Amino acid sequence: MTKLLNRNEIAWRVAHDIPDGSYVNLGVGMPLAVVNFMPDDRDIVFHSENGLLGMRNLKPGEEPDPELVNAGKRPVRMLPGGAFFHHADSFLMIRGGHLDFAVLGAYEVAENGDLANWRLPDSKGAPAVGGAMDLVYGAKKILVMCEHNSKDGAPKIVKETKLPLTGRDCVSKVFTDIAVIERTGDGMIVREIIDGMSFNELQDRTGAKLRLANDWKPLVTPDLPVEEMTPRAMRPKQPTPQPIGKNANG
Amino acid sequence: MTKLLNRNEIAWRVAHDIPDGSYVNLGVGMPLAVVNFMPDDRDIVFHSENGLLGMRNLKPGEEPDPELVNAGKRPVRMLPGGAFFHHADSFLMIRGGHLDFAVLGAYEVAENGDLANWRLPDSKGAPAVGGAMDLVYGAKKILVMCEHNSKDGAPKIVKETKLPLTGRDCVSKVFTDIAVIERTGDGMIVREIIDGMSFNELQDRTGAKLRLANDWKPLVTPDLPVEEMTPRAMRPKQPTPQPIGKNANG
Amino acid sequence: MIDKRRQNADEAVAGIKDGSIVLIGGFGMTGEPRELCSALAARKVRGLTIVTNNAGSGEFGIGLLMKQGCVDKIVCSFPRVPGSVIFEELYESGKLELEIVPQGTIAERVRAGAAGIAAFYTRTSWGTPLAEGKEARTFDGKDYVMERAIRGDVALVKAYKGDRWGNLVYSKSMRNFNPVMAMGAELTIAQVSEIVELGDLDPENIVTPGIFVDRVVQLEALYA
Amino acid sequence: MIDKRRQNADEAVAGIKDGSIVLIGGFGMTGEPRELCSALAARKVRGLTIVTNNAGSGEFGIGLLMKQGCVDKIVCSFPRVPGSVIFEELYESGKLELEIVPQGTIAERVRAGAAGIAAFYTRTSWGTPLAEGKEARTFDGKDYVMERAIRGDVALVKAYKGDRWGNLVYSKSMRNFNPVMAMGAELTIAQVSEIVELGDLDPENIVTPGIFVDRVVQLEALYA
Repeated sequence: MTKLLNRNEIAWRVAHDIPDGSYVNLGVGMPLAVVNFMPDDRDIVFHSENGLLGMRNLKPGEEPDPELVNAGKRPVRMLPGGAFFHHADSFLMIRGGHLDFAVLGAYEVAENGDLANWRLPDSKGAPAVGGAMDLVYGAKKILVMCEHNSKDGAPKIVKETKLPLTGRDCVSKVFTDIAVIERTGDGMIVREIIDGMSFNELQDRTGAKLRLANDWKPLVTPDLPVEEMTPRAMRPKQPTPQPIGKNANG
Repeated sequence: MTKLLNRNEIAWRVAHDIPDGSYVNLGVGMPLAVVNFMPDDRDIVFHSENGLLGMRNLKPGEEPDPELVNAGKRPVRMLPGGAFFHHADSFLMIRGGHLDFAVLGAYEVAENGDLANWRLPDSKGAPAVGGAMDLVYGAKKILVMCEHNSKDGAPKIVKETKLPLTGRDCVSKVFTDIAVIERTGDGMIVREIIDGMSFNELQDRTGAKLRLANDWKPLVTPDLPVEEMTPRAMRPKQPTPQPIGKNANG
Repeated sequence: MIDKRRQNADEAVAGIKDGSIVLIGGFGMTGEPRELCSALAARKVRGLTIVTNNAGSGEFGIGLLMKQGCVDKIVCSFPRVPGSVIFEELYESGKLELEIVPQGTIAERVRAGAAGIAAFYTRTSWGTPLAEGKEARTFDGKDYVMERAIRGDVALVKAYKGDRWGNLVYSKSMRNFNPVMAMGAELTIAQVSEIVELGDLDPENIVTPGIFVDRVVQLEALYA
Repeated sequence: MIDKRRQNADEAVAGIKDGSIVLIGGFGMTGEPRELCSALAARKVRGLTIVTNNAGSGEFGIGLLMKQGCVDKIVCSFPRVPGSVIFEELYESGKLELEIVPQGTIAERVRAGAAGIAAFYTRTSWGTPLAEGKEARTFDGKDYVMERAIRGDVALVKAYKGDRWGNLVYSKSMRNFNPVMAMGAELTIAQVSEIVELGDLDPENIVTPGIFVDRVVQLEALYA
């Protein structure tokens, strides 16, 4: 059977689609892995919604710093040339069109570019939206990365989504474990398919009508480990004792 | 004849009305002199619309710095504890109600608190508003300082002003060369009158109906020189030669 | 003489009334003014509306405020973080009202309140369930949603260093919502790791000028 | 490799089109990007709308832009400063359109354009001649005026130091409108007194992150 890409391999493919000099926000979850695979010969400036430009991942042996985390509350470091700023300025960057790309996860992407990625109708827990709705209309291009099909086989790229929307008419390109699909005013165009999968099979696994680009290519990545390569989120320590006031002058 | 206060003496009186710990903006023109007379035993933080908190005037012998000017483009210095910020943050402070006082000049103040101080209807030159309209609705209290009457004797405190307004219902208190008048929901209340002037004479020189406060006092200041004590505005130097590019790397 | 220093966390949060709107800085645990929240919880205020990004983690800070029954409503973008058990329990049992707001819209609504702006038009959330009931309007062919300002009665923030005039600087990503919340309330209370002499903070590098801050208290940095 | 450095002022302003909306930093002469303005004037562009606080002083910088006939319209709060002779001559002879905007409204309109906000409601100018023709609206019993965002095609700004990513820091009150204008345009060009190595600017203290800046040129600081 055809080998599907794992999450790191999808992240690698997304990373290699981003041109030198871009400013890029990575959504919480799967997209955070993209930072691990940026080609060395490019300057990509990663923006983190909590007020960083120029973040990079920890290198082996670097200690996490609880005061330096990304949007997923995971420890990061800064590149030379990076900057800190507050949340109003950070979302001014996002909402004012200053980012070239945002990479987001998805529950469903519709062929009109609608994106649903924040809430499932049958969720029992509290809703949570974070910065997703800010990003979808803010970044110049929205790249989506997700598995092509959910665990029960349902397609994530659909003709129309009934899920609660994150934004309308906003998705530019979808990177899945089997294909790279561009969403254009002229419909969903398949740019790449993994080796061993036919266009018809891809279409069967997709809810929206696809067209194969004339210059389509095989979707190829290096083999990468399945394990997550991004440091884990910072965890709370044990409850601290009741705070003790300290003499302000002392 | 009764000695009217000069501009420095009015500024002195305004300065002594501002309580310790206040944040104060001084409008361009006459109000800028207030900074010269702040009592030594008070911490007053002066805000300048061009992005300063904690400004003070030059001390004798201090050289002007063209990169450190106030709203009137005059050279200033900073107190320890001062801060620089940009114009959007500066006017957030002004418009968001963070200043305790603004001191402004006036063409006319009406008994309903309307202020006209930016444009005379018969002006030939281009209009100019600066930050006056931001301040009138932004600062918690608007203090006005002006001569009580114009050169031709017309009162500046009037029943109603027909001049182009800076703001409505905004003036708290007026300091003139002959009186201190508080504007309340209950009308214009005279708090202080200069020595040798009767209430009736003051009323005659005023366009709005006045009431004398029960606890009114004489308006007394030290004798101060007539000359302006605030450094002059920075002036342009001779036209510079055409700019020469310099190697960005060298 | 301006001296905004307070001796301890309890003194710093004195006088906060039941029913207040309390803006709280931080992003997850980073920059959370945990000790101020705990001190407020200890005072057993009631009926607070808190505006913050996440809904606390563990049984301290924002979590403790909720656990002690101080909070009626939370306005936030992302209540669920590792350890947000108190929030989940209260929310699922219907004891806590939740208003979900996109993260940038929280920041912008608080900034608007700080800047004397009553309302503004943003693209964010247009066409989504979070725009339901909100006024929509088209400018230059694009659709926008009108959002109202949020103004706090109180802001609790954390910074790295402060001085007696209330000037604040932050450290790395603990900045996040703190400078925004600091601008947004009638009474702003900052906990810092160090209070320095007036003039020791470089005026070029002050992030929150003291005009926004009413009280500063030096507390142990318990997080790191 | 990101390298936003340009060799000289002329190269820095290359490609600016006739009819552009040009945001210009500075407050009077302090922080005015004079050499960039002069270089733009030398290119004899036509039909510019400039958005700035003052209308130039002397026959250089903004004054030279106007003298050379590059400017059709100026949006500003305070056109008259010592030496604004070129402006006055053109204005009085009807050769220059003037839109007077309160100073904070200029800053806020440009910030709104930078932040994806189409319009906002402010108290400023309510009940005055400058609110005529503008939409008014009452929120919570107070009257507000609706102001539209300004978005620039180009911004010309001056800073103290910059790096090849376009990060900028300022010096004292030359900051003024410069960081605001820098955020507000499609193409932002900064003149600095010194270009430093990437990483030399402290990330805590960068005022304008490079994301807002497209070109940086090191020029002699001619003012001081």
